[in-house]
Amino acid sequence: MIDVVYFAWVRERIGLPRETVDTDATTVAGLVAELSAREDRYAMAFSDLSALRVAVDQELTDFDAALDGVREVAFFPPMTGG
Amino acid sequence: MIDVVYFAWVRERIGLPRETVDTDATTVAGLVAELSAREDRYAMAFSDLSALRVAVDQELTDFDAALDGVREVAFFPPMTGG
Amino acid sequence: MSVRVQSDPFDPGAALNGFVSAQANAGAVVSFSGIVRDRPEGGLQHMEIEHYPAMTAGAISAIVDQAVARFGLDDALVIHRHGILKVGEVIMMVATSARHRADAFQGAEFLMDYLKSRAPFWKKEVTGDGASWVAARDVDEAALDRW
Amino acid sequence: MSVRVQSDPFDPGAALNGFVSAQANAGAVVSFSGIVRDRPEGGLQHMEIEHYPAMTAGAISAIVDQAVARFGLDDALVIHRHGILKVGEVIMMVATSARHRADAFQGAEFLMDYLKSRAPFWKKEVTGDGASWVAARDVDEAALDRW
Repeated sequence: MIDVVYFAWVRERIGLPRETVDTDATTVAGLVAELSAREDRYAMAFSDLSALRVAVDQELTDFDAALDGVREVAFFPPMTGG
Repeated sequence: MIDVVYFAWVRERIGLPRETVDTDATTVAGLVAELSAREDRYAMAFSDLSALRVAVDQELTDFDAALDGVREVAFFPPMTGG
Repeated sequence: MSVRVQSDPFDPGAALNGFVSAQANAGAVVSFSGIVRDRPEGGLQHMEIEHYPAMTAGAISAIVDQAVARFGLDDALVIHRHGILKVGEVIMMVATSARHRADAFQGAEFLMDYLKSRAPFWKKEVTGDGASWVAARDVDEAALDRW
Repeated sequence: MSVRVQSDPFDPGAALNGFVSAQANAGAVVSFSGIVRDRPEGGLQHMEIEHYPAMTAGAISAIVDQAVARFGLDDALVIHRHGILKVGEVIMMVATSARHRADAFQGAEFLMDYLKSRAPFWKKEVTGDGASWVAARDVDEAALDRW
């Protein structure tokens, strides 16, 4: 079980800020594929991975990051702080 | 008649902050030569021109600047503001 | 080092004075303040800043630690707001201190470049016509290449 | 644009807040504050800053005008003290504003580099052993080459 959290327009497209996912995926990319297969709103949110960023357990990482022992995965657009 | 003003260690070496000079010099360098010929304290203050800066009528300039119509010449070490 | 993430307004002048008076060795203090501006075409009602609470302070602290190590900073401060901000309000502030000014300037620029693109904040502009997420600018991502 | 040359202390935080609140268009404000520091070997009783009253404000204004034109600054502020200053006192402050942060940072660095070496101030350090004029640093003169 992994907590998946969404921010900004990813949250708006998927329609929820957080969910718990029971997944067999071993990488972030595998998790994205599983989610995208669920419903159109996920497929649309994940349609262009170059427009997305991912953090695993609150650390920025890549889509090929492993999910072993991971508790939280976050998806969001490029950050616009400052 | 030109007002000549001195700052920082130039002022201290020459021993006064300001004087009025009746000069025939046509350039700052000529004025420096006249002053240096007066007394040792001037000669010492002007012994290394690379360690000095000059302003003519409150504008930074070079030692070859002309003195035509000039009212005030200032001599001082490199500035240490900020 | 101090990192503050908050929805409440803050007083940049008071923050600067507190930072300056805490410096025992540094002779140079640089600050940056970011202010909410209307869009060039006008009409901004307010800005909403979303963030990732579980990650934000840690991500900023990691950026601060990098800046301190790299530029030999004596001290650094980051304050960043989230929530609803009106035009003219101060969104965020950075302050750095060092013995010499070049390090304080570079440290502040490094912090700003990384906070822009690596701290988990997202800005949304709300106008009478609706709301839109601010797109990351290529120039901001490119700014990281110089470090 | 505002240039203040004074012997009285000033409040950097109040100056920053005044500057920030006067900005109608700029989203980025950068400030620099210079603080009197003891010498590495200690013993500083106070610093004396001499200046050239007839020239100082004009020389600073000319530097400010250059910075504004070159970096497209919305606004700029310089406050510089002269006279006797103790350790921990703020000697001077610069603030710049621009639409984007890179211009505000560059404008402030440009101002600092030129104020260091082209504004008519001279610092003297007074210790128990006597007094000595602070020598200009080669690195400060060299800093002008980048502009």
